[in-house]
Amino acid sequence: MNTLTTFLNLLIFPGGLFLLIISTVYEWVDRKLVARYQNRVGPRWFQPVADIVKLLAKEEIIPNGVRAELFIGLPAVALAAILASALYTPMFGLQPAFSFRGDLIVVLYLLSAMTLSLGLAGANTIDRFSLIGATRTLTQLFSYEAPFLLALLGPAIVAGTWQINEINAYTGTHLWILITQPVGFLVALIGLMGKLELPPFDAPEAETEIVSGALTEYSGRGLALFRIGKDIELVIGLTLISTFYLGGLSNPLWFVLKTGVLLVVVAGLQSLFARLRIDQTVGLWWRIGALLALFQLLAIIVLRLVL
Amino acid sequence: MKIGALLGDVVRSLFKSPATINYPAEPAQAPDNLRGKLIWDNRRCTGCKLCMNDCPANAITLHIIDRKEKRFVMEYYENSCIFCAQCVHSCRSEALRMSNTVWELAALHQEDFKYYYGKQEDVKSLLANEAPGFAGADD
Amino acid sequence: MEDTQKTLDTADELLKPLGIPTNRPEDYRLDASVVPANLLEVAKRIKEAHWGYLSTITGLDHPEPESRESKDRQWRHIQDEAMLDDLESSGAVEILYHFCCGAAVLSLRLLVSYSHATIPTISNLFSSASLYEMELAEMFGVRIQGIPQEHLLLPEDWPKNVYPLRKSFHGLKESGRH
Amino acid sequence: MNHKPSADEKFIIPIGPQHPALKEPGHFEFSVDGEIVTGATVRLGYAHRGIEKATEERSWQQNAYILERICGICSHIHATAYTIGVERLAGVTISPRANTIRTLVAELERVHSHMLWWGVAAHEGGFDTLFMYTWRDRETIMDILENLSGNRVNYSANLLGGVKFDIDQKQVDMIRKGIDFLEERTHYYYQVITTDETFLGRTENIGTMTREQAESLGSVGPTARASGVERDIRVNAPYAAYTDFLIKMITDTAGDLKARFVVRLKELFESYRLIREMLDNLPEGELVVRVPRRIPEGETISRVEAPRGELFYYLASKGGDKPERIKVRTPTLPNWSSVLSVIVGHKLADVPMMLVGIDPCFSCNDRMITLQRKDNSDVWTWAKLRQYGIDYYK
Repeated sequence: MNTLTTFLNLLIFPGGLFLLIISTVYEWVDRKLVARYQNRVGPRWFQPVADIVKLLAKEEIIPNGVRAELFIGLPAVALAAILASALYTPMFGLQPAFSFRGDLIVVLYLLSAMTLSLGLAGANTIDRFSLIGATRTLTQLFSYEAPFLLALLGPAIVAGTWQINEINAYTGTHLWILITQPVGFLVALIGLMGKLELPPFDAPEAETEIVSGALTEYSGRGLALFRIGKDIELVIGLTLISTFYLGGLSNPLWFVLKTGVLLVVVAGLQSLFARLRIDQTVGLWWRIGALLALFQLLAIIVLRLVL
Repeated sequence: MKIGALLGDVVRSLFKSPATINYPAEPAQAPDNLRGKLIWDNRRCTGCKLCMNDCPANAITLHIIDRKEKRFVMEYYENSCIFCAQCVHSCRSEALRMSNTVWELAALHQEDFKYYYGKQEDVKSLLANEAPGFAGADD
Repeated sequence: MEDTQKTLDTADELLKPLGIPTNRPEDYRLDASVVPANLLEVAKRIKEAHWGYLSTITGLDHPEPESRESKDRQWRHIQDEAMLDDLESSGAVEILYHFCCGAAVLSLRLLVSYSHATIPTISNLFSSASLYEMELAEMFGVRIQGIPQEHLLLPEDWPKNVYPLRKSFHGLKESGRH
Repeated sequence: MNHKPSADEKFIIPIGPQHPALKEPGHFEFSVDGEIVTGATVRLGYAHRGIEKATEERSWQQNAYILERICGICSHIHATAYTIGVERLAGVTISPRANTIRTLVAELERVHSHMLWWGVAAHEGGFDTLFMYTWRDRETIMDILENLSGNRVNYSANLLGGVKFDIDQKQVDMIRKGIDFLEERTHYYYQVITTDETFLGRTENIGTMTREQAESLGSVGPTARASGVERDIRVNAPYAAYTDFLIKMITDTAGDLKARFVVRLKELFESYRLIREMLDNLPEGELVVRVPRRIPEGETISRVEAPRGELFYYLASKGGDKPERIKVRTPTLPNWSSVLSVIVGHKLADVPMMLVGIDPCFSCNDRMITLQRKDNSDVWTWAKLRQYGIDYYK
């Protein structure tokens, strides 16, 4: 792989620029859908871009009682982790830029690195709201990590490989895993919403309780980086679930269609429920989510032995 | 105990047009008896100053240039007016009413909210001798 | 309307044994003139009889001193000499305890002069009273024994013994604040 | 001030005056022993504008407008209490038509206030869609009020001696159409609030107040009626047109947060019925009767039922054109004392939702209640209060 194509991959196609564009488009679609569900007009198309540009232009204030290097470094780490994980997913329906055996585990690790750095960013300050936000983010991270991983392992076992683009090829040719493993799909979808802290699981940034949780102290560049990271995480989450459960992504049209439908469902779920208290989310997820995922795995293994 | 009691409404509103309008691009229609900006009719005014005394926000000052020829000037501060129409009801000669079209209160500086109602020459003469301590001069 | 009269009559019976002078300024109201000494006594009787609830406590400022002979309703019922001398020298604060039961309103009227404005608290009988008493203390300068003495509505740095709801108060500038 | 209390020492959790839950300035101090709240004080006064002092320097006509601005959502009921008192002092009886219009606007305002409240309560519980829908439907009632009076919020319908506007047939039909739509929506919301799992998780048997507690603490309005206390001034001491148009008092026995929601929603059905009844037989009569500029000497007490409970006005006049004294006691005040003493003994985690439960209106009552006070304190934020409670639940 000569340096030019890697350079191109890193910076232009599945890497930086393309991701920025597609994440703002998806954020806009998400906010517009939630608005329409709530019978509101919703933001104009360039609103997410405007937000990010405004934030980047703003001065970044470093509050005292905070370790400056961590305060500045963490948003960059978060964004880097997310951008790296994007390289291994079949972004826009095309082959992933890089692929090696076991890259599914690396992608999942990178995704949780993002939430981890968000939690650390909150814990780094002495402001009460972000301390509370940080503890809630980390509690939610631990409770959503395992079932989400199990839900993604289901199709991986069926496909017999840990490499995303091989799974992509497998799901492309076979029956949609959604039909064979519906429970897994449900657990994955709700796990994604828990990971992205979308309502009803938005206790870590409950606006009426703790202002904006771990991000309360952030402004300007740091906040912009975290916001972009969150949007890209949404896009990657949607691509992962559609590659695994909705019969793979072979061309851009399929990509847009499948992730679009998924986004409509996610936005609908967002506007349907009241915010669960953190103890309710964790209680719900460990009791129901984890068990369902385990049963799903058990069923697959048993079926494979029988068939 | 239902999960997501709002499901029907949420899905339906996806296809309904939004209830919000993007004002000011689309104008917001006001009802016909909206209490907007005060309008004074100097032909009917008798200079009794009832409106001035009853106004809870002291938004009206009535200057009497000449009582016999009924030449008055009303100084009206739209930014301190609270649009309660007490003056309209206190006025015995129906010289005041509130417009239902002018209600958008936005201006670049305070002076834009200060209106002088009355004939041109009265207003000019009032402003001409608007020397300090003028307020008491006309009574 | 007649059951309001009945409620007012029951209130009257309640107060008769204590020899409290009462009158009815309006058909739904009963005024009873009390003095600091028998205030707690009256309040306890009202509470035991479950006669309605304490709605609020109003303070009235009477700044002008009044000579004994004047027939004004203010001090007709007061006998003790020391109080009468006070009333001739300084103004007074009248405190009304309003109790409501259905449509009837019983108001206990209590007069204290500026110099001897200390009254007992009734908040251990009616717990919501402490709020109204705190406001009364702050706004009219009446010392109330038994409730914490600190600012309730006015900011912490409000100048000492400046009482805003007294007629003499016309704004902070004259009363010595910057 | 930030001294760390030792384990057995109780400590105070001060919250506010700006706290993200309620958008109005109130400062709470909960003294807590381990997990249970042992004492609660609320220090208000941040919205204290010295209104009672201001009324002593304004004429009787002007006072109606300053008293109307005590509270944003119940402005009409303040003006009604005031004008009824002044008319009684002046010995003026207003025409039945003006009386009915005044009561009609009071009921429309009750619908407006209750809808605003449960939208905000839903928002507090994180149920933003319900908040959006409720406030969208609330536009109907605000359009009705704007159409009638010419102003969306401070409708200033009252004048000394009557009302400012008349209601013609076109407006009657407009109100009727709006009320039908609102009634159908209230049925729908009643369904949602009493069945939605996530919402019940935040309201069922939280902040329960028994009937004795409610009575002895002097709580008023829907908060008291949710605990079974029969206190509704429209029924006990009917004023304005409530003597001819009778209202049924809605009570509940559960006394918890859900009961407070249910009582307020059922009250709305009662208000819709009353509004229709008033529209059906709107009596004749002129709008305003002349009231002298100088009100004869005397004093009176005017009690009305505001959306949040009993509103108490004491008016005294010395015969001038300015009042001698106007005392206002707003309904949220005793509700504060009743809820804060009920909070004592409750878990910390339920406190935020309970505070929203009484539909507090800070600007309505710039006062404070002191029940218990400890000297040492450790500074926590509102969020830490919530988190402290939530850890307890885990």
